[in-house]
Amino acid sequence: FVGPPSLDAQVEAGKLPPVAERLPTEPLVVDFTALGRKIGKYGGTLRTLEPQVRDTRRMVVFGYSRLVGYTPDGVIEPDIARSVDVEEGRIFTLHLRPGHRWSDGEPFTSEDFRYYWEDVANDPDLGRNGLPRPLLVDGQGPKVSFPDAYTIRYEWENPNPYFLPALAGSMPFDIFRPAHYLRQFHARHAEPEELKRLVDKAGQRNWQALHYRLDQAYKNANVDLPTLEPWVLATNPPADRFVFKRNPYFHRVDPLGQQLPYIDTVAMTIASAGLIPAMVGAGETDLQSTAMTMSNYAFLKQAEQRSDYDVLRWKSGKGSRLALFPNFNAADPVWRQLLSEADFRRALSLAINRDDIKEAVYYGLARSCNDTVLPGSPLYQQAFCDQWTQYDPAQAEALLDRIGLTERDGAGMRLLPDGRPMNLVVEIAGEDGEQTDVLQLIAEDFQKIGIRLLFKAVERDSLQARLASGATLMSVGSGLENGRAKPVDSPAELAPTLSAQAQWPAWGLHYESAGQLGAAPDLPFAQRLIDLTEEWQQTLDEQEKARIWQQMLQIRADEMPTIGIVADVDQVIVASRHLRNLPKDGVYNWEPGAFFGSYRPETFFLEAPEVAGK
Amino acid sequence: MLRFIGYRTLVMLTTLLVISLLVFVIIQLPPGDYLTTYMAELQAEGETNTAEKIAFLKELYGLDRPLPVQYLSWIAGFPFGNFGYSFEYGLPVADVIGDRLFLTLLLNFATVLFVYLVAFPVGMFVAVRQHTLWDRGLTFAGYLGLATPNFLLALILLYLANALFGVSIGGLMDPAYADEPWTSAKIISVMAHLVVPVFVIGLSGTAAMIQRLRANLVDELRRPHVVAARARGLPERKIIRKYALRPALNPFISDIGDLLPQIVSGSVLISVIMSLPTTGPMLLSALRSQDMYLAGSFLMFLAFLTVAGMLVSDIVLALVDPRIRLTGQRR
Amino acid sequence: MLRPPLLQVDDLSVEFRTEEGRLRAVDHLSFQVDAGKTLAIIGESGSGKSVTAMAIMGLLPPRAFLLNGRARFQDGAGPAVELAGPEARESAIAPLRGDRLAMIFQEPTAALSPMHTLGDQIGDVLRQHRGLSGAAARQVAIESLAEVGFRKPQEAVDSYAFQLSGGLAQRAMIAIAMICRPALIIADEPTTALDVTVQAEILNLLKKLQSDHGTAILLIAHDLGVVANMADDVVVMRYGEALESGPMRELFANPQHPYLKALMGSVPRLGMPRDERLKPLRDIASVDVPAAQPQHTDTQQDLIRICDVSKSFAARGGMFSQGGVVRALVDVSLTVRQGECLGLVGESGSGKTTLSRMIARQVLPDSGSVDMRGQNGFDNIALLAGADLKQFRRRVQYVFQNPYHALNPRQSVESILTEPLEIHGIGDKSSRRQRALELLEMVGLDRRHLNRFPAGFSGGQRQRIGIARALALEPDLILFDEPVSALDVSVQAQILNLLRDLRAALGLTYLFVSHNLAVVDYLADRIAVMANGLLVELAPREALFENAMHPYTKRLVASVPEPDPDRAMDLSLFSVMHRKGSGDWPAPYAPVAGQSGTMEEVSSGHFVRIYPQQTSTL
Amino acid sequence: MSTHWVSDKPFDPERTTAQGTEPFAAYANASQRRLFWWRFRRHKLAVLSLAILILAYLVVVFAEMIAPSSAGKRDTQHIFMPPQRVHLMHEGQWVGPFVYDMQGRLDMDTLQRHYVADTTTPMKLRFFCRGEPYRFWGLVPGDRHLFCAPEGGTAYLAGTDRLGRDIFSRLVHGARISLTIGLIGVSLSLVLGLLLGGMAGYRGGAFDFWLQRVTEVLRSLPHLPIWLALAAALPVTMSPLTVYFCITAILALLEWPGLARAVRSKFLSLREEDFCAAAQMMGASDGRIIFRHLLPNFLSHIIVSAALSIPTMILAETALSFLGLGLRAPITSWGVMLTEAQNIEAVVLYPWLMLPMVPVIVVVLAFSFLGDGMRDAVDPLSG
Ligand SMILES: Nc1ncnc2c1ncn2[C@@H]1O[C@H](COP(=O)(O)OP(=O)(O)OP(=O)(O)O)[C@@H](O)[C@H]1O
Ligand SMILES: Nc1ncnc2c1ncn2[C@@H]1O[C@H](COP(=O)(O)OP(=O)(O)OP(=O)(O)O)[C@@H](O)[C@H]1O
Ligand SMILES: [Mg+2]
Ligand SMILES: [Mg+2]
Repeated sequence: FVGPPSLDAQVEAGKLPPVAERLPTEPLVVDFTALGRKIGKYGGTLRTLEPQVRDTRRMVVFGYSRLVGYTPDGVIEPDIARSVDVEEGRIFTLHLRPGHRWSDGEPFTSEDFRYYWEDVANDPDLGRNGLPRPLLVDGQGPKVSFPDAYTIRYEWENPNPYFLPALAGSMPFDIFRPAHYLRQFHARHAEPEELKRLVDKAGQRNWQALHYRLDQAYKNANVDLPTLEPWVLATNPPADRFVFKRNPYFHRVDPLGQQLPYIDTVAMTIASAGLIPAMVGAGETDLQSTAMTMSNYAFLKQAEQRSDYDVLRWKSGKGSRLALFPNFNAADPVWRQLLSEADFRRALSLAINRDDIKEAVYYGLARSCNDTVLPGSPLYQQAFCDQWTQYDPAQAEALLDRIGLTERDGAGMRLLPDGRPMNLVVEIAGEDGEQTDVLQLIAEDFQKIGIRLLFKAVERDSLQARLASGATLMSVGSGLENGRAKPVDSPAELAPTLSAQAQWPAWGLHYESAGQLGAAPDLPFAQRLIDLTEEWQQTLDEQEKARIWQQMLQIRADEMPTIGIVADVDQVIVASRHLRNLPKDGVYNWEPGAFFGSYRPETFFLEAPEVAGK
Repeated sequence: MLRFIGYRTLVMLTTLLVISLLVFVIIQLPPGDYLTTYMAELQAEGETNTAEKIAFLKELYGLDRPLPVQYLSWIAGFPFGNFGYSFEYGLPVADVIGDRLFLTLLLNFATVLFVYLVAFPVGMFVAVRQHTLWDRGLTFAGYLGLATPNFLLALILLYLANALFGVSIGGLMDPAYADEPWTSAKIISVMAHLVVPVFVIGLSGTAAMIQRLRANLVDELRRPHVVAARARGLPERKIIRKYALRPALNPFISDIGDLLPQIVSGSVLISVIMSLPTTGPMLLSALRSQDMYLAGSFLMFLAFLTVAGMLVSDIVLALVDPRIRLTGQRR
Repeated sequence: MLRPPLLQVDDLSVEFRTEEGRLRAVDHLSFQVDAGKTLAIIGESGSGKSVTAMAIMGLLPPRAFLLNGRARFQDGAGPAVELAGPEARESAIAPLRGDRLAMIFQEPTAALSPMHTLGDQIGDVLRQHRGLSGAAARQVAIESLAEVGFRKPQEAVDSYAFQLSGGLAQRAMIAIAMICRPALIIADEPTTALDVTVQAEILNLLKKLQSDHGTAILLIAHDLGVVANMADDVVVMRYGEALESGPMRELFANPQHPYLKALMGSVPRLGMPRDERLKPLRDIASVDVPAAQPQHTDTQQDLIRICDVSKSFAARGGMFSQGGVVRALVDVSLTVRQGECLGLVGESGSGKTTLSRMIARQVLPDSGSVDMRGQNGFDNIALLAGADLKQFRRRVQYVFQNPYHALNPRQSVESILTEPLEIHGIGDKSSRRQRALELLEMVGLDRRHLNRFPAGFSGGQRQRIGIARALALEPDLILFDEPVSALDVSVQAQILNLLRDLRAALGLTYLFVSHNLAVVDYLADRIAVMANGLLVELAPREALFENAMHPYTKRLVASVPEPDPDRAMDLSLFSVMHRKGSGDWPAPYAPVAGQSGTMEEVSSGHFVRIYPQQTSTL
Repeated sequence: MSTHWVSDKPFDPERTTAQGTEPFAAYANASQRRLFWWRFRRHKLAVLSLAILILAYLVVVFAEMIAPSSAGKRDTQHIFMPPQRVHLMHEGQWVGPFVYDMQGRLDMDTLQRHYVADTTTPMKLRFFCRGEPYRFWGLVPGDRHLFCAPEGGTAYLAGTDRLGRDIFSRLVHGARISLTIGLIGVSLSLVLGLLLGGMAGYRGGAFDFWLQRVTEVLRSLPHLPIWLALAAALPVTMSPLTVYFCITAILALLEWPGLARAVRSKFLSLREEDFCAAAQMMGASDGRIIFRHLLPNFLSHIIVSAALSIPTMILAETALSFLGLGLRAPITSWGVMLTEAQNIEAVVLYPWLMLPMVPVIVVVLAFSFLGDGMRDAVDPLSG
C-alpha cells in the first residue's frame, strides 16, 4: 500500500504509523473501472463555498462513509462494513474490517456498537427518547449481539426493509460511537470529579447535556470527535473558513493500493448565499453546487474561461422541482375542509399554466409534470405526470363552481364558504427568488379563476413549526426525494409517514409516533397510502413491491396531495478545470446519492495540486 | 469631574439594564424559542419529536425555567464576563464571539476613521471655498453618497474590485489566509478587503458629516471672534484651524456617540451581504434561530457601544470645550 | 503741520451687493486721524460707521466692495501703507493688523474666542508680531492684563471670555489691542454694551493708555456724552455720508448742520426741566394728548406692594462642578403707587430685571411677597390662579429691553397685536383688527404695517410695536425693562416722548428700569437704586439727583457722561485704582455681615440704606 | 483736522436707509410669502428640484396613463431585453420618435438571450394611444396611455426584467408606492418628534427627564431584532401593502427620538427667548406658546430633517426587504426593483436592471436640495 506524501513527514517522525498499519487488513478497494475513474495524484486543497456555518455537516454527506452505501445507480454495497449478511430480511449480521481505525488511530470494533446500543440508545438518561425509527419494526427494537470484535448482529421479529437504506442514508445513521472518546463524558464510565470538571468547563448543566453535545457526528462541529470520514474537521467552529484534513486512517484505497482520498485538504469558506454566485464566477471555488440555480447559469458560463472552470448540469433526482403543498392539517376549519376537497386541489392544478412557467423561469429547460417519479425510474408512467396538470382554467372554474365556491366579491374574487375573502397564503421557506417568481406567475393564473394567492417568506425552521401547528395553509417546496425510485426503495414518502411532510404533518407525526401524537388521517386515500406502505414493508417480492408503488403513484396522481409544477430542472455545478474524476453528467440528489457522496469524492483529484486553487 | 462621571455611569447602567430587559423580551417576541428551531431541524433530519424528547431538550437548554429566571441568570453573569451560552454553537457566548469581535471592531474603527479622514478635509475645504464649483461638486457628490442604495453599491464595488484588482469577493481577507498567523501579506490582504465595506458602510455617514461640518464651519467663520482674530493679524490658516474649526468640532464630538453604533448596526446587514467575518452575520442568524443569549449578548454589546459612546462624547465634549466644562452651557 | 496725518481717508465709498440689491453703506467719506489724537465718528445706527472701520482694517465682509477712495496709514515707524484703495496690498496690510493697527469691538465677549484662554489669545498676537512664545509671552500677557486693570492677572490669563463680565472682557480686548503698542486703535462702540459705571471705567482706561503710549484712537460711537468726553475731532455721519466734521468743542458749541442739531436735541440730560420735551429727529405723531402735564400722584394709593422679597439663583456650574448661589434680590421692599412712574436704576446684575419680572409673576420669590391691589384689597400675586391670574395678566404688561428678541419673528404685526386680545377673549376678529389699527396709530406707526413681520422694522419701530402690544389690554401697570438701552439716541428720544405722552393720556402706572440715569430722570417721579440685590436708596427724582446720599448712587450719577464738553466727567474717578465695591463704601453704608441694614428716611420720601449698628460703634 | 466743515446736503429726517438700488423697496414691502418665494428662487438647484419633484408626483398621480403597461404585464418573448433606444432619424430622414424591432434568441449553450435590432424598418411610437386597459387609481377604467409600443412591436425604453416585464412601466408604477408611503412615515415621525420633544423642551421637569430616558433607550436599542420580531409577528394574511404600511409606521416610531432631541434642545433655548416670556406674561396657554410661537421658529430644522428622512424611508425599503419585511410582489416599488436587481447577474449581464437607482438618486437629491432651498428661504439669517 501507498500512503500520501503529505503524511510522510509525520510517519518519519513517528507520529503516525506507516500506511499499512493505518489501513484495515482488508481495505475497501474502490472499483475505478466501474465508476470510470482514472488513477489520481495526491495533494492539494479543494475549495468550496457554503452559505452557513452549520453546513460543515455537508462534509459528512460529501465524504459518505457509511456501513453500507449506495452506488450512483442506487444499489447498496458494503463500505465500512466488510460485508453484511441478511437473513429473511430481518436478521442482519455486520462484519467489520479488522484493523479499521478511527481518525485518531484507535481501533474501530464491535465495542463501538455496543457502546451505542447499551450506553447511548438504551441508557436511561441519554436514550430517553427511545430508539430511532429505523431500528423499530412494529414498535419493537432488535435483539443485538456482539459475537466478536468484528461482528455485530441485529435481529428483528419481522422484516426491516428500512434498516440498510437507513445505514446507507445520506444523513449518517450511526449505530456505533467512538466509545473510547465518549466514555470520558459518560457518568457510568468516567471519574465523577473529572466529569464534573468537564461539564462545568463546557458550561453545561449536566453530563447528559455534555455527552449529547459532543456526540453529534452529523453536525460535524466537534474537532475532537473521531470519525471514519475521508476528511476530518480541523477548525473549531465558529469560523468563516473550515479546513478538513485527510483522515490518515481512511479505509478506502484505489486499485493501485494508494490510500484515498487523493486530495489532502478541503477548505470550506462560509459566504452569504447571495454572494456565492459572484464568488464562484470569480473562481473562488473548485467544486460548487450549493447556492446556485439556473438563473446564475448565464453569468457562470460567461466567466468560464476567465476563471478556468466548467459549468456542468447534473440531472436532478427530485420528483419535482417545485410543488405546492396544501396543508391537510390546517387549523382553519373552513380552509381545511376546502383543501381536503380533491376537486379543489385539482382545480388549482388545472389553473396553473406550467408551460408558461417553464418558459419564463426555466428557459424551457424543465418538464411540466406533477410530483411523481422521474422517467428514469422503472416505475414511471406518463399518466402520473399528466393527470390534472394540463392547463385548463375553464375546467378549473367548473370544478370550483361544482364544489360550491360560487360567491364572489366586488373584484370578482371568490369567497370562502363562510363569506371571508379567499386569500390563499402560500408560505416560502426563506427568501428564494425562483420560488417567488414561480408563485407570482401562479398567482396570475389563480387570479384568472378567482382565487387570490398571497405569498410570504418565513424562516425555514419556523415554517416547519407553523406547518405542524396548522397555521400554514399551503407551502411550496420541492417534490419527492427519490425521483428515480426502484420498487425496492421505500415508498414511505408517498404516504403520511413523516411529521416533516408539509401536506400532512399531523398525520405523519401520528404514524411516526405509532399513534401517540398527531392525528389519524381522515381522508381515505391517505389511509390507503399508509396501508400500501405497510404492505410494501411486509412483502419481500419485488413484483409485488412494484405493484404497490404503482398503486400509490396512481392515487397521488389522482388525488393530488401535492401539486407538482415542473420537474427535471438541472442542478448547476461548477468544477475547476483542474479537478479530475468528477463525472460530467450525474444525478444530483440527496437521498439516495448524498449529492456527490455516491460518486466517491475521495477519488477526485487536482491535476496540478500545487497551482490549483491559487 | 468624578461626580459627573459617576452619575453618568449610573444613568448608563440603568439604561443598559432597561435595554437588556427590552432586548430579552424582543428576542422572545417571535413565536417559539430556540427549541422550536432545533426541533424543526431534528424533524427534518428524521427524528420524531416525542414529549419526552422535548422535555429532555428543554432541560438541556435550560428553557424549562421560567422566563424571569432565565433573564436574571443571564444578566447576573454580565459583571463576571459570563454572557450565557450559545445553543447553536454549544459554547459559552464569550467563546463564540471571540476573535470575531476583533474583526468587527477593526471594520468599524476603520469605517469611523474613513468617515473622519474624508469628512474633515473635504468639509473644511468646501467650507472655505463656499459657493465655488468645488463646493457645489463635492456637496453634490456627498448627497449622491446619501442616495445610493448600499447593498447594490456593495455588490458592484465587490465585482469591480475583483475584476480590476483581483481582490477576492467577500470576506475580510483572502480565504487562504483565514487561519494563517498574522503576516504582512495577510495584513495587506485584510486592508485590500476592507476598502469596499468601509466605503459602503461609511459613505452615507461621510456625506452627512461633510454637510454638517461645512454648515458649522461656515457659521463659525462668520462669528465676531474670527473677524477679531483677523483684525489681530493672525494668518488665515491659523484662524481657520484654531479659531473656527475648534468650536465647529462640537457636533462631531457629540457624533462619536451616534456614529459608532450607527456604523456598527449599519454594518450588520452589509456584513451579511458581503460575508464579512464580523459579528453581523452571526447576530442575524442568532436572531433568526432565537439563539437568545448569543443574540442578546450581541445586542447588549451594540447597546453598550451606543451608551458608552454617548458618555464618552459628553466627557470629551466637556474636556474640549471650556464652555461646557466650566458653565455647563453649550452655546 | 509738517507731519502727515496718521490715517488719511479720502473719498471712501463702500457698497454692499446683496441679492436684495445694492446698498451704498459709505458714500464719499473723507477724514483724517492725527497721531495721538482721538477722532470720533458719530451718527445713528446704520450710518456706516462700522463699515468704515472695517474698510480701514481691510476686513470688509464678503459682499462689500470698495467702490473708490483710499485710506493711507503712516506712522513714524515705517513707510506709508495703503490700507484701502487701488494700491492696497493685503501683504502689506496684514503685518500691520494687530501690531500698528488694532481694533476693539462692540461686543467684547463675542469678539474673544470662547475656546481659548486669554493668555492663549494674547500669546497668538505676540507670537505673530513679536516672535515671543511660551513663558515670555505669558509674562507679557500677565503684565498687559495688569495694565488694563485686572486685579489678579495671574489667574485672569488662564480664564476664558465667558467667565468674564462685559467690562472685564472689554479690558481684555483692550489689552490684546494694546499689546503691541499700536499707533492707531479703532474702537467700534467699545462701551455701548456696558453699563454706565463700567463705561466710565473703560473710557478712562482708553484715555490713560492713549496718554501713556501716544496711541491715536478712531472712536465710533453714537452716545454724544461719550464723544464729548473723549474726542478731539468729530465726524458726523448719516447713511454713509459725512454731514459735518471738525474739532469736537467747536461742533458741540456750534452745531451747523440741521442733522447734528437735531441729534443733540434728542439727548436727555440730567436735570432737564420737567416740561421740556426731547426733540427726536422724527417725532411720532402719536395720540393727540394734551401737552404733557406732570402728574404728581404722591397722594395716590399703592398699586403694588413688594414686601421683603428675596430671590436666589443657583449659578450654573460646569459639567464637572457645581455652581454656587447668586443672590439676585435680598429683602427688597418697595411700593409702586397708582399712576406714578417709578424708576429703577442700578448696575448690571444688581437685580433690576429680576425684580421687574417678579412683579410680572415670571419669577416667584423665595421669600416675601408681591401684592397687587385688586377689587377687594391686596392679593399676593404668587397665589393667583385661574381667572384671577388671567385678570392679573391683563392688568400688568411688560416691555422688554431688546426689541429684536421680544417679538416673534414669524408673527405678523396684526397677529402680535391681536394675540393678547385673543388670549383674553376680547372682541371678535374684526374688532380686534380695529383695535390693532388703533394701537398702531397710538404708537405712531403706519396702518399699512399691519401685515408686515418684525424683520421689516427698525429697532425703534419694533420697540413701539412692543409697547403697542403692552397697551392692547389697557393694563394698569406696565413694566419697562430698559426699553431704550438698545436704541440709538434719536430713536430713544422718540420712545421716551411716546412713553411720556401715553402715560399722561392713559393714566398708566410705570415701573421703568434703566441704568441710564438721564433717561430715568426724564420719565420717573421716584427713583429706586439697587446694588447687589439690595435696595440702597429711594427718593423723588429731584431729591436723588440733587442730594444723592448713598455712595453707590453718587457714583452712578457721576458716571453719566454729559454731551457737553464743558461738563466733562472726571474720568480719573473711574480708574481701576479707584474702583469702588460695596466694601469700599464708607460707614454707615458699608454692609455688615449678618445684617441687612435699614432704609432710613433722610427727608420726605427719601430713603437710604444704612447699617445702624456700625453708626453706633463709630 | 481742525476745520469745521459742514456738508451742504440737506437733512431729510424721513429718510430711513442709505442709498440703495430699487429692489430694496420691493423687499421692504413684500409679504412674507413673497419673500420666501424670492429667496427660494435664488437657489437654482432647489427650483430645479422642485420642478423634478412636481414631475415625479405627476407621475405618481397619473402612473397608469404614463406607463405603457401595467407593472405585472409579462412578455415571455422579451425576457432580459436591454433598453430600446428611441430614434428620431431613420437613414437620414426625420421620422419622429420610433424604435427598431428587436428580435431575441436564446443561446441554449450559455442560456443567454441575445437581441438584435432590425434596423430596416422604423416602427413609430404611438402617443396618447389606446393600450392595455387599466383602472385609474383602481377606480376609473381607462385605456389611454401617454405612449404605446408600435403596432406589432415593442417599446421597452428601460429594458425588461427576468420575467419580461417592462422596467419603465414598473418604475412608473413603483413611484406611486415609493413616493407616498415614505411620506406617511416621515410625517408620523415628525408629528411624534415635535409633540414629544416640544412638550419635553417646553415643560421640562419630570416629563422631560423621562422622555430623555426613553429616547436614550430607544436610541441605544438595536433595531434589527425589532424588525425580525415584527417580521414574525405580522400576520401572513395581511396584504403586502398593509404590512409595509405598518413597517413604515414602526420605522417612524423608532425614528422620532432623533427629531425629538433636536426639538427639545431648541425649545429649551427658545423658551428663554423674550417673545416666549412675553406670550407667557400675556397669559397664553402652553399649547398656544408651543404651536404659535415655538414651532414656527423651528421650521427650518423641521424642513431639513424631513427632507433628509424621506430618502431614508425610500432606501430603508431595500434593507427591510433583506429582512423579509420589504414590499413583496405583486406590489411594485423602487425598493422592490432594487432588491430584485441585487445580484451579480444584474451587475454583469443585465445592468439595466439597476436603473431604479437613477430615480431613487434623483428624487433623493431633489428632496435634499429642496430642503436646502427651503431652509435658506425660511431662515434669512442662514443665507
Ligand atoms: N454684511 C452686510 N450685508 C449687507 N448689508 C450690510 C452688512 N453689514 C452692514 N450692512 C449695511 O450697511 C449699512 C451700514 O452698516 P454699519 O454696520 O456700518 O452701521 P453702523 O453705523 O455701524 O450702525 P450701528 O450703530 O448699528 O453699529 C447698514 O445699512 C447695514 O444694513
Ligand atoms: N435665571 C437665572 N439663573 C441664574 N442666575 C440668574 C438668573 N436670572 C438672574 N440671575 C442672576 O441674578 C443677578 C441679578 O440679575 P438681573 O438680571 O436681575 O440683573 P439686572 O440688574 O437686570 O442686570 P442687567 O442690567 O445686566 O440687565 C445676576 O447676577 C444674574 O446673573
Ligand atoms: Mg456698528
Ligand atoms: Mg436686566
